[in-house]
Amino acid sequence: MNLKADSKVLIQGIMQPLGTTHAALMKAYGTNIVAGVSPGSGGQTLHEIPVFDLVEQALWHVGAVDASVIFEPPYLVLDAALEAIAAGIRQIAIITEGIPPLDMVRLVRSAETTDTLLLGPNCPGIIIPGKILLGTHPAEFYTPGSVGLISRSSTLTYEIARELTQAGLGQSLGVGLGSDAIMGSSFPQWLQILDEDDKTEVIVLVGEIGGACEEAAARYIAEAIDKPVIAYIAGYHAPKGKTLGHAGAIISSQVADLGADVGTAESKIAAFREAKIPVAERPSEIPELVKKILKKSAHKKK
Amino acid sequence: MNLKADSKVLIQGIMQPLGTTHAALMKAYGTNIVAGVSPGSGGQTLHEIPVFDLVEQALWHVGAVDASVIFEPPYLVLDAALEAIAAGIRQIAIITEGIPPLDMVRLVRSAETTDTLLLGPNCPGIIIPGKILLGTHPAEFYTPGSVGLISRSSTLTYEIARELTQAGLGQSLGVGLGSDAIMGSSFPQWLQILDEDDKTEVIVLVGEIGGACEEAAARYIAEAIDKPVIAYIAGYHAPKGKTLGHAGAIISSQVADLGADVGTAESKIAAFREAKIPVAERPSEIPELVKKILKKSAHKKK
Amino acid sequence: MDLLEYQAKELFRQMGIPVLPSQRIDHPSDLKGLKIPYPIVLKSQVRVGGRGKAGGVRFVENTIDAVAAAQTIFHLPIMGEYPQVLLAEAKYASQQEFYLAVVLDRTIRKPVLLGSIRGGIDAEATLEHIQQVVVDSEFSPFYARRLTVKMGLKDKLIQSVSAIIEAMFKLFSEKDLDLVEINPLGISAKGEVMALDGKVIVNDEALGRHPELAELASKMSNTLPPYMNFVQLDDGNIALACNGMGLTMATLDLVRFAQGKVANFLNLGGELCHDVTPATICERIEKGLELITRDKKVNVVLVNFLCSTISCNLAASAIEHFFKQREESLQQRQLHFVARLVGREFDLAKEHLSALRIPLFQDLEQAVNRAVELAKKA
Amino acid sequence: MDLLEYQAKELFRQMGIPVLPSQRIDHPSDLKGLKIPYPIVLKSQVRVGGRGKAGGVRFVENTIDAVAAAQTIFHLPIMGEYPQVLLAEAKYASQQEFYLAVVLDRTIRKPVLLGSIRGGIDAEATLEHIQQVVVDSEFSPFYARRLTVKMGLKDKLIQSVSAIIEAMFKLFSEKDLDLVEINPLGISAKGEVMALDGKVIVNDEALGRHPELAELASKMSNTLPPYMNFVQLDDGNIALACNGMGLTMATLDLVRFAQGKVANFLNLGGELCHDVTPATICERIEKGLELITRDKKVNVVLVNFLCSTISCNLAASAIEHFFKQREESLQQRQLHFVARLVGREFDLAKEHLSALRIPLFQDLEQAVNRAVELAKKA
Repeated sequence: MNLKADSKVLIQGIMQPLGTTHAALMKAYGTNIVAGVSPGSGGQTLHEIPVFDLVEQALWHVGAVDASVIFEPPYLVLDAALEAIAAGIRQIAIITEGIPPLDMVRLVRSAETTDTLLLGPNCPGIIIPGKILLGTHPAEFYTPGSVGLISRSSTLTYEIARELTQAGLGQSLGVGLGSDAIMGSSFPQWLQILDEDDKTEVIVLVGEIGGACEEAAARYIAEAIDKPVIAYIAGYHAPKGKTLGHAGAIISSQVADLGADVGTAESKIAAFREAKIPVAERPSEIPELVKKILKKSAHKKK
Repeated sequence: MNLKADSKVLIQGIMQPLGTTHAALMKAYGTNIVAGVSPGSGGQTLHEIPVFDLVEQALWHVGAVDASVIFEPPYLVLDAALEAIAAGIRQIAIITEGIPPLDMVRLVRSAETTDTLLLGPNCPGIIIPGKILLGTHPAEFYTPGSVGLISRSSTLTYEIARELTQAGLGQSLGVGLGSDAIMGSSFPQWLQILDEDDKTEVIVLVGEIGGACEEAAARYIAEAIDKPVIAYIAGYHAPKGKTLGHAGAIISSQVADLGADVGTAESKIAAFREAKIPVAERPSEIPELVKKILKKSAHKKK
Repeated sequence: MDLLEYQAKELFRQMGIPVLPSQRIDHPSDLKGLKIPYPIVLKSQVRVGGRGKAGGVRFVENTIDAVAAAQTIFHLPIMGEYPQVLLAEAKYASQQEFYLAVVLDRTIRKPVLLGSIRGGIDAEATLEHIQQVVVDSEFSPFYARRLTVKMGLKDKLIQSVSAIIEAMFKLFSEKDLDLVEINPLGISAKGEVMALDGKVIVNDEALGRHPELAELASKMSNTLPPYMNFVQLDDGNIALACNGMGLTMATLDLVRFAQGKVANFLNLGGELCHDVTPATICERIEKGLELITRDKKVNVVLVNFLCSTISCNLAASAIEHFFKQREESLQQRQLHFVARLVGREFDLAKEHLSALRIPLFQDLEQAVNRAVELAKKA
Repeated sequence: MDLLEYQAKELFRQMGIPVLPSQRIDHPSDLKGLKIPYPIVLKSQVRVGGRGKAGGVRFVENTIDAVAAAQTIFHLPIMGEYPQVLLAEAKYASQQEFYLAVVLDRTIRKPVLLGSIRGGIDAEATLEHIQQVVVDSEFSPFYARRLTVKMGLKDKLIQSVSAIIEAMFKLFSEKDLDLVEINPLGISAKGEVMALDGKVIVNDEALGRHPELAELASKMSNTLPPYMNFVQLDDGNIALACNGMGLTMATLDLVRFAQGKVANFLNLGGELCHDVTPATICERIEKGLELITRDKKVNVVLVNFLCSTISCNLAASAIEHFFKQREESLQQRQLHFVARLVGREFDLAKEHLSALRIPLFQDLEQAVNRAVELAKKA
């Protein structure tokens, strides 16, 4: 990830209701939005942002950009993202929800070949409090600090950020990976980014039930992450055997399901415990655990 | 290109009539054919060559191979070649004719991404006289020597090889690129290979009418090839305005045709003359021109 | 969305996957116009598994037996589901039965081909012999052949089964499916292949670009948009409505930690629809409240709404609008509301809701505790 | 293979590309059952260009005029080609006319999208404004939008024209086409788009996997397999049959250098068909000789066959078989044969052919010189 306070940002789908709303909020936060793209609306301006018909065209006018945030309707997202990749953009956040999984399969393949950092879909994007906002994180819940927050949720991420902020714990970065079946980027990628980030002292990982990516994250943390991590999983009391959320949309058939336990909160919590990662039982417990860890490491530093 | 007398060669489509015929001839020439692939015929042997259902399976049994020669029916060639690429084979010659151009577009894209040397389709393959034969070149027309022969034709290539051999001029390499609209590899690629090949002293380029690849080759030779090249183009008297051969199958629309002259023998010969490359008028003139050049360079060496 | 067997087979037929002659039976009397020769199999068309063991599949030799069997099957619930339709199908003599499937593997983010030479109803045996091939790049038929060879097939079966897998993959990718499964694929003594039973799960989010599948979907009962989830539980008296799945789960957990019992819960959906507006969000809140209060066991409704696109006040006014329209019936039922909102214009929201005597909290745990308290009193 | 306009438009219709209401007219009397309201356009369905200028397109206002115009068009050859069918089509009021095409660029080995804001019959103006976009990777709609922006389109036209290009590309790739062209694409005053004329060239080698296109092709006259090429020239008395296009061209050149005149030439095809056998090669030789000797102007037949798969002797026996079956008629016509064969068993071949008094050479130029000599004597 390569984002600074003055990074140049493009918004694709800026004329969509969601794009229009959040272009204004992102700009108000201070994000350097240099252009918008919305085919058929080229030549207009929105919130003083020039709008173009093509990504290519936008880049001719404003030069290379550091990232694109996509708000296009679900069936147009694949094309918009491929257009951004073809134009050389290597950091892309897809906010829109409802993207068919097979579109993501093709997009992920293209992102892998071109070494593109892909975030989302169906995600709130990235916020570096006090610096830059790419997506829908509500600014009022965040404050600058040293807690790195990674999550698969949107509103639950805001909730946790709010808990931290209210407890006096600012954030170095907040990122929502999206809770769809096929995600553009994974926990390990962002754990790595936070592990290397100078501002981050402790990482809070917020998971959901379904899938196996929290289990994989727990193993990855044990192996590769030096900074302290605490985890929280929602859905401990979720009824078993029901598919919940987008995450459940892709189910394997009974036969394909390799172990029925994978995907439950129990399985995820057990994986974290095995990796010696403290697990909060409820959002309000997170700030307590973070404080404990910060105290410990402050102690060590002495 | 990386081929030696003992290079390990796989034949895909070995149970096809064309494959069966030429597997025997290639083997008789001394080519180290280690396995054949023909889905549904796994477990059999043909000309003492073990036959497998999958490329992957063949490689488990015989280890990595240096090249694959494909004789599968036209609509199965794309899949066979992709299978070879997926199994890590990086030199592929496609002999079969009749492959739809859009299959080649997809295959060329895959070959480019994986850095695979792709020859053909609709081509006689490669012969290094006295060492190895990958394809259909009739052995009796070739003899080892120092003339590198590159051509788009099949039978015309054999004709020229025969002329050279009869004139006492052996060949370092004979390669037919195929005369289809979409070719797996181009003149520049093979000119480069021959330019770097120690055995080759002079290069004979045999072109056909249609397309623009001889024109492009002429420019490339002028810029990048150090060894002497002589050219021959068949079709000086071809009626204008008719599409001939597979090469003509892909025509651009009238509007798309960028200059009506491109593709004629005149255009190609003019391009060679401009690049100061001697052009033979008839096959029998080629050995004369080659001898002249060899004499000149022998003179220089003294 | 799961398709019924006969719908799945119609897709198979379109793709050139061999299926037996069959006929859809909407009513036992349809069997009098049967065009397939006896003996036939009658199969209950339900979405749940285990119909064979439950008696939902019957072999019959003549019309009289068929009509009787059909009547029985129409009145036989499988895991609580009654069939609306039966499928009458010719019999097939398999010598072997395979399992084949195409699914998406969410971890590696690629499609996977699955196959087992032990198909049929014995899932354990199937699983024991299961083989898989990951489709790493754009699909090409060699992936299908790889699977057949891994399954241990030989000679002509390699090509005939590969051809089926190819067609399954084509269906999977052209129709944006979550699953295509053939179980069993029957293999005759002559080595011919036949899809004897099939399962297709359609991806709900892709329905918009497959009108032919959307039409099938419209006949089914689920009317919630894909971004909403409603789950009815067996007991409890608290109903939850939250926005976002993670937040819904977190709230559910907190209610349970506080010893509350949940009757049902609803995720109202996040706010990442490309065409979301304040008006559509308010609409969702009202429709959501309507849905969760239908259950007469419910005494307490807890709304946990984290306002980002809209203000707390707008969310509150949606609750108010719902409340006022049904004020009388809600009072009769002695239904208590507890709201938790965070975001802009909290104070305005508080004013609004206090007029309705709905307690409003900013702190989630306080809201949960109040809801549980009220539920215990009820 | 070029499709006719009405066939191309049928494909457009299947892809959702808007075309005008139209009706195929096989006979002038079909116009009495016309379902399109007048005024209409009647268009000659020929493969060659320039039909507009030649009078093959007529506007008519009523049935009487239509029948008369149809009779005229049916009897009007365009570049020597008579139409078998006319197309009756509604009129359209274009405000602008664009040119759009999808082709393969053989040099860069990628599909290319072409567009010009000056479509219609003025090819020079079209060419002057032509824009192109290379489809570098797997197609995605942004390539189509790129073309529209390069063409200078704005606002809603960007999307409506892009949608047409997308559909054209889908057609191109699903049906393995060599060319899809819409010229002109009419733009109405309201900004609606309409494919007014279209051209589709089908790839002959891909016909085997497109049965619906192969059926159209089977109705057309060309019966040669794609690997063979037969070209009839205007004068000359020598017929050539060679194997391989390059060898055919080289032989043609040598005949012309020797002052010979060629009546026709045939490439018998190379030997790289996957299912080629000695028997099929012999068959090709015989069929080829039959084809090139149909032309009564021919006095000399030169066969240049480079034998790799089969022996010279086998090739010679194919010539012999052809010769013996038609010995009488060939002698009546005083048709001379000259053969050039190289490969295995040359001496056996020589024996065979000398019995028929067919001179056989190993050296190509000697064979050519003998053929030209004989032709001059004739």
